[in-house]
Amino acid sequence: PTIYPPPHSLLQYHLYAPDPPPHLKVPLKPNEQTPESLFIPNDLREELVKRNLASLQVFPLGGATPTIVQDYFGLVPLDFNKSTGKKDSFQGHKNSLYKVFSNLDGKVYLLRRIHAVSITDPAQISSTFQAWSKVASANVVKLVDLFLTTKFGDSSLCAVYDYYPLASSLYDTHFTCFPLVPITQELLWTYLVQLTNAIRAIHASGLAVINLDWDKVIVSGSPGRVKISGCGAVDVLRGQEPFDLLAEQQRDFIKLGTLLKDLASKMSSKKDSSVQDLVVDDDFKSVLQYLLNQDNSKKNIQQLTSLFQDRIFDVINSSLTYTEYTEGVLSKELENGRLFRLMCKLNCVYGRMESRIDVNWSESGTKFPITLFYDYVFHQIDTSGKNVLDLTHVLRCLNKLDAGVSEKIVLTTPDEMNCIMISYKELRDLIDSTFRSLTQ
Amino acid sequence: PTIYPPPHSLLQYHLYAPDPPPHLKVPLKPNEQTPESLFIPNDLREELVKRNLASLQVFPLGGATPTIVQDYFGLVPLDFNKSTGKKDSFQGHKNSLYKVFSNLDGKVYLLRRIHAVSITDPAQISSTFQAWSKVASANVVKLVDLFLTTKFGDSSLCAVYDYYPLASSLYDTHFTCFPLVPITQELLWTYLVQLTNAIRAIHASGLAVINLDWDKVIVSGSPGRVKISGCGAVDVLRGQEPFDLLAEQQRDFIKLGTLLKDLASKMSSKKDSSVQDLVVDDDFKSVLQYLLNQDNSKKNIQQLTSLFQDRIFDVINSSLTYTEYTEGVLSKELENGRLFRLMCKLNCVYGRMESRIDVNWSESGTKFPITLFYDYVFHQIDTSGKNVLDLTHVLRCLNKLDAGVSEKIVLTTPDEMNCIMISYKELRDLIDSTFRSLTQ
Amino acid sequence: STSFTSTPEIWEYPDFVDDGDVPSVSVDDYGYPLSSVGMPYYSQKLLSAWNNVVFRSPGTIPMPIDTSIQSSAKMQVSKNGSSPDVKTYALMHYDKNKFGPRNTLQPYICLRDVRKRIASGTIPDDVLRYKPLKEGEIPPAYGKLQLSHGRYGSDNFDFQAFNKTPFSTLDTDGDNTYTNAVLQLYRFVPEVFNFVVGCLKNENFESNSLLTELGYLYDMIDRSKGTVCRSTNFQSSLNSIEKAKELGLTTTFPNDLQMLERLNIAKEKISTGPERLQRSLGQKFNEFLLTRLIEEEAGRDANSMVLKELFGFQLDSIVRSSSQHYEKSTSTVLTLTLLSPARNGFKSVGKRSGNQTILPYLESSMKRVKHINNSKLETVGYERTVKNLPPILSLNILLTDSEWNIAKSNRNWLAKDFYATMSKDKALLQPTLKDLKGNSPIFKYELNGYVAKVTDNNCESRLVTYARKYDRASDQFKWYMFNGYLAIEIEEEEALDISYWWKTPEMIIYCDAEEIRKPFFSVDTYPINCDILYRDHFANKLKESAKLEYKLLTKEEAPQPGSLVAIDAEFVILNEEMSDIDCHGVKTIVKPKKTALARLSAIRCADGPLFGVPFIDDYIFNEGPIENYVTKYSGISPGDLDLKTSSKPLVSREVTYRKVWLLMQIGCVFVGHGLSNDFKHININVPAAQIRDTALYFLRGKRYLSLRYLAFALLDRNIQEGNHDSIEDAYTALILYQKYLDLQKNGTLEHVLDR
Repeated sequence: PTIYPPPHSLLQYHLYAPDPPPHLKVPLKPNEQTPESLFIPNDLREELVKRNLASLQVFPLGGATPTIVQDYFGLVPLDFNKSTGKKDSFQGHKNSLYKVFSNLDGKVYLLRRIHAVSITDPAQISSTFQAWSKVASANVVKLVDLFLTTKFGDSSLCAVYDYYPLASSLYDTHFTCFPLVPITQELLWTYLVQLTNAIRAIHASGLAVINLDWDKVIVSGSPGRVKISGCGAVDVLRGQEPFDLLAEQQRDFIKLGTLLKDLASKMSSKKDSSVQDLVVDDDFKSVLQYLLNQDNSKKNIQQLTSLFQDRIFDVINSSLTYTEYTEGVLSKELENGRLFRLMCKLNCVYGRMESRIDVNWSESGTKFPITLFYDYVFHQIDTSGKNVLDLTHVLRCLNKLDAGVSEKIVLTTPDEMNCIMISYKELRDLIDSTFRSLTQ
Repeated sequence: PTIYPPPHSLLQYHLYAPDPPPHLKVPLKPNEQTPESLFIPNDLREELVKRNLASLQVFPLGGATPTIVQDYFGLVPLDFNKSTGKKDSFQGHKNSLYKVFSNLDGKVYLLRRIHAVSITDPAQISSTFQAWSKVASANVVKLVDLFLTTKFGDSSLCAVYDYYPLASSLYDTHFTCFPLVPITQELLWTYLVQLTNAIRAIHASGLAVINLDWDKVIVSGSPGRVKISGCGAVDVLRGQEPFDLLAEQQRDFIKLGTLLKDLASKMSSKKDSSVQDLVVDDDFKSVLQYLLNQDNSKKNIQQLTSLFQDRIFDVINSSLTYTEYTEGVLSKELENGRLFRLMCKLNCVYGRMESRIDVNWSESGTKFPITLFYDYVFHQIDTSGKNVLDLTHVLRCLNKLDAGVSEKIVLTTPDEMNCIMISYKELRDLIDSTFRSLTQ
Repeated sequence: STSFTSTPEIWEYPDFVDDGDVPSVSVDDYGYPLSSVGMPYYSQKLLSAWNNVVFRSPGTIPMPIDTSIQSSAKMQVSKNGSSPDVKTYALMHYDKNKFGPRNTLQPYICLRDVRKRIASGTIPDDVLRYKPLKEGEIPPAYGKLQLSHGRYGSDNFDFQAFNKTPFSTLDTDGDNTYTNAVLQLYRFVPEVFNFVVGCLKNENFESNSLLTELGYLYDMIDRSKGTVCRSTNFQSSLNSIEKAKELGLTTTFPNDLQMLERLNIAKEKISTGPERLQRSLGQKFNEFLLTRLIEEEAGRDANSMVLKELFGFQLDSIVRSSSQHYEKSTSTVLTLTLLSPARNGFKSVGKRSGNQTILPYLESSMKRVKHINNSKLETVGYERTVKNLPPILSLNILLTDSEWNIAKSNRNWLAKDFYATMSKDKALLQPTLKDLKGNSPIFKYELNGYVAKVTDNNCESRLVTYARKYDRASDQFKWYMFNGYLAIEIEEEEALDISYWWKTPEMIIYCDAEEIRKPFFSVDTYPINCDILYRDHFANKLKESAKLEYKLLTKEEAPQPGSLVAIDAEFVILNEEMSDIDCHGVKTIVKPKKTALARLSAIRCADGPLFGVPFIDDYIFNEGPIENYVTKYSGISPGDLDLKTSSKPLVSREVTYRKVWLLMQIGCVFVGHGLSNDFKHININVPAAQIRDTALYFLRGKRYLSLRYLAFALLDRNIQEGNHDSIEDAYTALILYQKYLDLQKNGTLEHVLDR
């Protein structure tokens, strides 16, 4: 499609699988489950759908945006950084952001265009790219490509980065995007740990962040995952000017301190408070003091880390826990996918018109267990004789069927006079072979 | 008046997006995409399927295994620890592992039974449970229940833990389970960091690990996620003997050192090598020396951590990266749950025994379109008359049904003499009302 | 007007849809995400959205698959002729009564709540209900009984709520509890009861004599008139018998029968084929018990054959092979195994098997013919014929589950009575007299009782006893059902109804119609040998250092009804209690501690020079392992009870028990402190009228006061300074009793108590 999403239709998330109204959320006993609890949590799903939408978004062509730039097409201008408008980040050059599709691998990337630059030495670009593309840290947005192009009608420097759909800058997250995320002591600690991790990787590669402020740090996901973005481009602009790496690295520490202090100061309504006045714990204050100390020009990651060792373990803990959480959700959804396929097969073999006269599907036939199993899974009654569809029952049965466990079940004929005993494994084989023979 | 194509039935929403770029696995060449790199890597899926099977497997009744123990049923003996057979872990008591289902919440847990104990004081159990159930760390397997039971025919102490399907002990992972995972310097560092994290949480709760060896540490997932398991039970066995917590905590450090040294020593073929002879880097050697130092009885987490600060960031890095990877995979599987729910509804109303004699389901009945639709979706044939199950056809039909679009389709009776024209919206309402009236 | 309609109609077309060029995808293509096909725009709630419901099934314990279905299933899975890979799953009988309507979501039961309810000790109102309220239900009277000891021991347990009959029940908290059902069964066979109890008139100190212990037990049951009894000593003797251990009859396991049998099978490592019939634990015990009793009877008096004549089936066994080989042997069996007519080699000709009663089963089991093809050429025929009709028929029933299904479908399967005669070396059985012809004597048999296994939905099982007793006063028979410590009187119709899915008879006793009407004689009918009260009967050689602290009774002092005897007993612990403890520290005693009598002292109470002088001070030897001597309380030290090392004069439990039993039987009145507990552990029920328990006289509210405290407070004496000594304790209790009588006479008892 040339336009996505179609202009007339916004997605109606609330119609998808609405969460029950809050007053209905009675405390459940441990054995009780609601339909919601069996699937991916709505907020996580919504977030992921939005990310997918953001990735897929296509704008009508027009204006000055070129169709193809180098290896990239389908440019969609992004404006989340516009509001702050600090133009000095790139030595006074105007800069724009685009979401692009890569011609190389079809994936989505972020392209930062620095307008109207004058670069003549190809080595300026290649050496910068070489250095930055090697930086590998979970807290630094990866630089994927760097080139100079005239496709925009000027000489533009383009830096291409991994794209994090819906990621917003630290500033936007806490101060402009609705709903605002309140700043907490815990968030500050986890930002500190992650940004230290980022700086560590950058410094270790013989580089400096240089552009470190709350517009250049993006929040890419929960719980409070942050990344330094936009690295590398400014290194090119610097050109052959004399450059003191160590001094820049020391400045990074101060910038980190400033960033954190600015965030911390927003926790209270006081303005321009000193470090001592901040409503943060003492450990954090001493970290800030260390970072902001102008007299210490020998700061290093080692020293810095020793000030908050304990907090690193907290980050590890929450990160490992979240990993297990997403893995858990994922396995649930993967199961649902498998089960859906399984149900497709089951439905394909079940209830066919021709089976109504086929002796194999009669009571004495080989396919009879399939009919009984379908009944057993989907047509349950409760003890009072009422029809019920218990999704947990369906999930249990189908999961066992899919895994082909050796557990046996008793399937009863409609007249309740006879039964068949069969294992899930045998059932699975039966359904599988029936399906194969049908579709061959 | 029909508009072609009806804009509202465009199937454009909730599509999966191209892979978000964090390159966990770099494909062959950027443009050479294997299906694995596009979609869920098969090993992850396989892993999850295996876990599903491991969780669901049941054991035929019989032998000396009781049917129900306290709140748990469906006991399946596990023997992955048998090979090592260190009987002294629980003060000489034999111990067995079972996979169990909980009657309280239906989930799967791991039950460790310590045979033939003599405990008479209830406080011994309740106080231990209180203390251990509060330990919250991503690297400690949570103690869920602790009780004494006679159900096994003796007086057995049972400790119930979270179950990690397919998790194997460190020892089994590296030395017995095929394929063997080779020990690397990186793995050793990540084990060190995670086990330190675990010990930190345990010591902070005023407890000691006591049973720390490579049989009691399990590998619960990639990348190299480890957890200390089996905690708590031995505390009960200790009973009212005088107990020196500090000394035990110091012993934990030495045990950690021994565990890591033993692993490291397997990296080369040399036997009984000293720390100096290990083929690990010097930083790791100094950590080992610190841990194994018998003369230092004032070891603490703070000091220990200062020896490998840098490595902690590596763990954070890999954990964050893995989280983003699973999130990325998850974003492709968002619709599975919805389709599963939809199919369940459809199958619940379709093919019921009572409908076979119900006039409503006959050719002239109001429910007849459901039968025809089921046929239309699942029992397609291709132009050569072969049965086919086209997944995209099923998805298209079900998605339109789910949304209830106004598109009309023709459903033909089995005798191919008559047909019905009906819109998805009408079908949707029909199935919805049928489902409601059935289950109310 | 040919084929065109005059009025223009609007034609409807299906929508032409362009969903794009989507290639078809196989359902097995797991690499194809389901979100590859998008959703259309929607403005209404999706059909896939779910209502606000709560699923309660997680954690539901699945109903175990019944063995009756399983066993026939293995036989019947047949290969389909056309394609060898495809199995046809044969239809098997579905018992709707048992499993309920098909595809029913099992209700969730929270085990934790059940435990809480049981721990609370509340007895349900309908605990004695023995008729199902709805189809398939197991009535509460047949259910699993709650633990009688719970958290605090069974002293406070309300046994009376479970038994409204005049007959005593047996508690369920000891060893081998499953045997109680069999013991109860024979207790209602008059000639068995009379013989076993009658044996008590003579002294017999043979160790581990089941005959003696059964005598004491039946005597106790008879005297207790409805109060709960325990078979502790019987079980302890059974536990000591090697043969019983070999057969797997003994167990200290407190759990259900199914579990026991499973453990047994696991131990024996028998491959149990689906159709192979295995005698149950109860049936094995039944056979063992009768055999043992007869052995013991013969051991005492080689000429005595009472039991053998009551039970013995004379068997002729003949082996015939086609190679003219012929063997014949004769033997006696005490229980007859009842098989289906088909298994006994009888083709049921013409008769619909569904209408049969037990009679063809019994008749064919008394003449069993079996042919086995050894090889292609040779067939061996086995023939077993019962040659007589003993007065008591003890039958072990062994039917497959499917055979039971047939039997249970006949309401009158369990015949209340029948007539039998021997004709041409073959037993003939008929429901009425007129169906029998011939010259041989005709016997009438009546159902005396039976033991049935009750199995729950969750496969736990237990044995219950149905007993039929002749009530002389009303000249009527009454039926009673015993389930552990629960007993009820039930209608005959109910007793004979075996159609319930959960109930399966295992042992049946038919008794000669005359025998069953005989009265039950208590031991008091006979002259009783009391010699042991007047002599020593040591088990070990008396060491020179041994100092006897008692003076034997003389015949002149012979105790009379009403004579006062002060006694005290000490115990050691063989096994500590077994309990469940949950994670919050809540404890439930599953099996109370097992004790053994270690010392018993009895003191003269008659005024005179010998007042307060002990006449019994027995130390009882114990050869089994003793877990705890509780020396502080018992005064018994390790080694004291060892035949080889002890410095004490040791006697056997049987000797001491007989002394106590004789004193009770004579009608002595026992004085002591905390006697009910002592008697419980000695395993004797002494009528309340014969007990003067000082612990009960000096109650503070509901709290018992210790002997030591009372001695200090009331008698100004310091006792139990070291370890307990039963002579001192018995004496102190005696003085305390006298003090009590004094205080009561003066009317100052209340005053003293309030002090």
